[in-house]
Amino acid sequence: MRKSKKGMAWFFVLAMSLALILSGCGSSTTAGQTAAGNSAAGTIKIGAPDAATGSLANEGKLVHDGYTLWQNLVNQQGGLNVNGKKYKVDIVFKDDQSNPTNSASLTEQLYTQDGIRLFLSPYASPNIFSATTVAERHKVPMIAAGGGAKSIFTRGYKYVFSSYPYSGEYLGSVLDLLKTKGIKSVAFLHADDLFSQEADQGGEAYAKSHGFDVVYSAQYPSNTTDLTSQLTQIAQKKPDALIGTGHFQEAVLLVKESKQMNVNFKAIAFTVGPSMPSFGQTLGKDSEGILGASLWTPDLPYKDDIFGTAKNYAKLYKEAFGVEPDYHSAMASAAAEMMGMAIEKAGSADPQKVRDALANLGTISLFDGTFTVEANGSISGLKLPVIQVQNGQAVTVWPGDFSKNLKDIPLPPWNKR
Amino acid sequence: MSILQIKNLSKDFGGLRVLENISFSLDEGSVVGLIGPNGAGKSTLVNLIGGGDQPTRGEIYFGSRRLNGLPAWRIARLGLARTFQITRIFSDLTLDDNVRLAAWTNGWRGKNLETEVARLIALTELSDKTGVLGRDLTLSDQKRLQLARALALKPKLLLLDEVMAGLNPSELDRAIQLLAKLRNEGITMLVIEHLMRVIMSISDRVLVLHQGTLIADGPPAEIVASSQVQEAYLGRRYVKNRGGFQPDEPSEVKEGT
Amino acid sequence: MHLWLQIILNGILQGGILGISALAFSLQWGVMNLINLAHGSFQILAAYVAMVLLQRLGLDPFLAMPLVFLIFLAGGYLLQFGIINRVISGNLFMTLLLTYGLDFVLANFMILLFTADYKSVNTPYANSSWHLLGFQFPIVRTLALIFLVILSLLLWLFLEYSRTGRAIRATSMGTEPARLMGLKIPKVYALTFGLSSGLAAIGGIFFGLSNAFSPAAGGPLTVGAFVVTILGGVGTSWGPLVGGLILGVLDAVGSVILGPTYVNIITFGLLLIILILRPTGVLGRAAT
Amino acid sequence: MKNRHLVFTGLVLLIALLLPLLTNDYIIQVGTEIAMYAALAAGWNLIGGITGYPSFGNVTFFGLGAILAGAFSVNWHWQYGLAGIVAVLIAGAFGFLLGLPILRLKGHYFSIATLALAQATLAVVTNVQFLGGGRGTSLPLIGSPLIFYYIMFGIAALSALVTYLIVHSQYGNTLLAIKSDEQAAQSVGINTVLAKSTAFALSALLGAMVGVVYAIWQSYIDPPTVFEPGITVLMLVMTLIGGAGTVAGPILGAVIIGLLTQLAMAFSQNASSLILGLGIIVVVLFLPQGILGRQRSGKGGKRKGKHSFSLRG
Repeated sequence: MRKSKKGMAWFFVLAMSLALILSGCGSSTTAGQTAAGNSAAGTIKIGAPDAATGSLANEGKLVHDGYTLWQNLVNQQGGLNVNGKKYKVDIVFKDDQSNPTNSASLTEQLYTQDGIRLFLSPYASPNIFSATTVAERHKVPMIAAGGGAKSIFTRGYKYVFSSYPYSGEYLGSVLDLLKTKGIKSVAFLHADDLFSQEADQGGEAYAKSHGFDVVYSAQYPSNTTDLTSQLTQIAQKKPDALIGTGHFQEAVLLVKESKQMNVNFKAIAFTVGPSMPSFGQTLGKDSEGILGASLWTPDLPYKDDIFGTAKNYAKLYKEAFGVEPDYHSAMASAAAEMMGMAIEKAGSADPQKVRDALANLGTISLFDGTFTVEANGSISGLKLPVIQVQNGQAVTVWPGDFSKNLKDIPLPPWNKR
Repeated sequence: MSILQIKNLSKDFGGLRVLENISFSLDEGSVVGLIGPNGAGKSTLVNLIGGGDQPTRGEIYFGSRRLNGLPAWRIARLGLARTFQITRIFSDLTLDDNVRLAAWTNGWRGKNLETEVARLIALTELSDKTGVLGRDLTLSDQKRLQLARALALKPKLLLLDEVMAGLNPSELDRAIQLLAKLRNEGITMLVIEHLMRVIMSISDRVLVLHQGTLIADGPPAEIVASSQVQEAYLGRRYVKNRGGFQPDEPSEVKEGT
Repeated sequence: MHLWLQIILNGILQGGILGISALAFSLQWGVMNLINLAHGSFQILAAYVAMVLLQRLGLDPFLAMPLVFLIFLAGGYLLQFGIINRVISGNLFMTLLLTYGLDFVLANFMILLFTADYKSVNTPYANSSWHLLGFQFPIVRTLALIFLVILSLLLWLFLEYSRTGRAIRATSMGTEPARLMGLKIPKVYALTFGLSSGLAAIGGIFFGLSNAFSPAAGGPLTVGAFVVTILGGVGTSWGPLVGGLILGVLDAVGSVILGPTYVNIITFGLLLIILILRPTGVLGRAAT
Repeated sequence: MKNRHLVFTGLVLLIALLLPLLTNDYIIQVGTEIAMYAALAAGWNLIGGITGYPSFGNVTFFGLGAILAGAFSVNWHWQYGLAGIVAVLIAGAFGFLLGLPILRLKGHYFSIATLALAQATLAVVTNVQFLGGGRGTSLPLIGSPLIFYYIMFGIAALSALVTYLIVHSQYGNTLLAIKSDEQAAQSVGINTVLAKSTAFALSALLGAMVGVVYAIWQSYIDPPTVFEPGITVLMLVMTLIGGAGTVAGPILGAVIIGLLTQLAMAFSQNASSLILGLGIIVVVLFLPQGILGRQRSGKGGKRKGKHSFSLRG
């Protein structure tokens, strides 16, 4: 019994190792052939280690769909034009199970086993950190779509690019909007992860330098299930507005508990939450009037060759996936589009040439706006919109003329809704 | 010269008083029997002496050393070894490793270690069981293994908690001989035993525990004759069954577990 | 003063949510010496079931509660009878591992079934509260506390006075005595797991009413149940209530005095201290 | 028997050392991860498998190693090697000192205390900016994948060697005795507190060593990731599948789970986690003693007066 069990185990291990090594070696030869152009069969492969399961599965899916939409459109339109020849694109996804260590090993797997030399990032800053490390070691470009932590770009890496602005810039537009509505005092609450801390600090600094009175600021642990006592405390300070920087479920929690505790604000804004369709579904009418910092909305007046207008992007997305896109998907599509532009500009899928092309994109206009690719790979100049939940839908209320869409600021008290 | 002194020892479990104001002392080199009906507190007493539990009140001296508050392993290293009524052997170790570990812990090394282990295993008649895992030993082997393991501590005082239960008559005779031999080596022993034949044949003195108090203390013959003891303990059972208690009598539930 | 009273009240009401979530966990641990690492995912699954019943049939979660309870009772019974019983008498690691595997399967199964999107059980009263004596009593939290008290009482009566309850209690003292009493241990275990799955489902519905949830949200719930169970004492009917109240109030007060970022230090530091000083919990049986 | 083991060990060593020559960077990456988990599982095996204390918080030491090494090297500009050594020593001392009170707990209570330890440590790290706070710490990108493979492999080999030496010493028997019956161990003069705490400290040293290397290998330390309870669970799963208490068990377990994870991720996009979960359940039901573990013998398994729970707390 014991002998046979042991024997079976060793056989099992041997078989698995062989499978792995064979698949690894087998494709490493193709990798050798394709390394120069990465395009042997008229297809350019792009790798994306992205969460399909685990705690980031939700955002991972949005990013996945954003990448996929770009791929499908490019292929429908005949492919990328590389030196006059058309190449189809093929994005190879691998599920990193939301685990940063897996993000790295899958990037390695895609590089070595699948011979892939161009990458789009997983969602969330920790996963981007570890995946870009592998890309940097192999000197292949990776465009990050799902994390704007400044520290990703201050490491001196040469092969990391992004479609996201710095997290610290997220709240600027929201505060500009609040200023026009006569909001003077603000309470800040934020989660303890990298993104939330940076976004909050950027927001608080912006608020102070623009004449707001920051009456309360506190950090809570991610995934908290109760913030009633913080709201009770905040109510004592009677701030005009509440700005929450955290995760979706914490934004929902803050709205629920504000109402339960009957803590009223003239305005409530979050970095993550209101832009997602499930925010309105989850909170029903209690979500009405809540503001969300966003990176993109379908109403923005930008357009490009692949997706057309922002509105058209939303239409295409809805046709493909059955739901309205939110900014996670759009920014992912933009990242993929940057990759495509760089390949066409470089006239090659060679990773070094694509990297150089990315670094020299300069100021470009896509369906998500006009921005400049900086020397460290980050982007600047993107005008961030603000959305407001109206009838369960995210409506663009900033910048500029969109402010005429703004309703109910100051918000009616909870008991008058 | 007394080797063990118990002074006014009491033990409560929750609200239940299990031992009440026990005092006695053991002379060096003597063999003392400890008897009493099930639940009288015998195992609790042994457990307190061995450091497995702390008394609620009272003091324990081993030679001049006060044992209160000392951890069990320290007491063992002082030369006070014990066995357990419900056997406790190292089930993941072989029989000889059980003994070897005890001997090694107490300072035996190298060749001396192996010689001593072999001697103890032979002494407890377990030579044919070396290499058998502890968990695969029969109950009577486990009882003997506990004894061998305790002897590996080079003890001055041995607390034996029902080491003979479950032995057949010829095994019993050899066990009694073994205890006699240990006694000749100068080891003091406190022996808990249900088998009156054993107690009578090896003890210099017998202590009787009843409902947590010490009700008699004297030479075996005197104890058997004591009416108080007969009433409390022997009257019901010993008289009825002069051959001793049935070996298959269910072992008492250990207090405090 | 009013501020502090409201904060303590917040803590007490949060204690209700914490306690009701730990009720099942404590029962499983106390009776079967089983740590159910899939506990949180059971609750999330119940929240999804309540959500589906609400959206498809318009069934209010509180009306659906008996139904969900029965579904989970049956499911739990079968799960224990078919799978967990096979390993429960073996090594302690194995049950841990099994429930960990179950958790993995459940969480990923829910992703396939409901997507990874955040959902909530959204009723008109979910975000409302009663205003009494100048204090805010959020309806869901207040009901959670009331339910917790009632369920604890019912559980206590059941374990103390019913035949089945006494069988469960006898089994919790150890399998050997129970076997001697002629009890069929696998059945008692299956019943206990069924009952506690039902209780977990009730806790899950309350969680779904008070928070947004996704398939991955089970982990923190399991950890929370750990803490509450230890604080209150393993395997006592009133332990979850006491543990929940202690943790709720301490976190509420601590998060205001020190800041909410220190809540986890308070929670887990307290857990460690309690474990070291009094491992049987506040209501637990005295140390052996 | 001994010779066969020697030949086998030599063969494994040879394959592992030559692996990089035969294969590519991806296999090296997987090999590094497997070596990392083998070392972690071997560390867990010391306290969980051999001593019988089901730790659910060994990730504490992995995390501490990574966090402290990162903090020293970034904030105090220490050489990473020095920072790593100090971090490992601190983690070891932390394990020893915390072991003293925590190892008094048995069974589930010990599991939960160690889980709480990991969570409490994470909570402290999140609130101390020197340790990276909630933002984590970035480290410079140094070394090559090959170097990290050999370092991780070296640590795995070291932990196997440590396990081997312990298992074949009286100290190992001491730990096994504690696992069997702690009161009996005390009764033969074993200082159980010291023996257990030492085992916990050794476990901590190995875990921290892996953490130190992991941090510089990944070049970014994200506190929630390095204190993730799932890492402890993986150590436990690997050890149990391979065979708890054995020298080769944790390594075999790490290889199997490592390969299985990679294959699942390579061949299935959505169901890889589901497959892993089902795999665990199947192993528990059909391989409860692990592959290399000793079979539970029929005799003596049930003794009167004893619970059938082997580790009831």
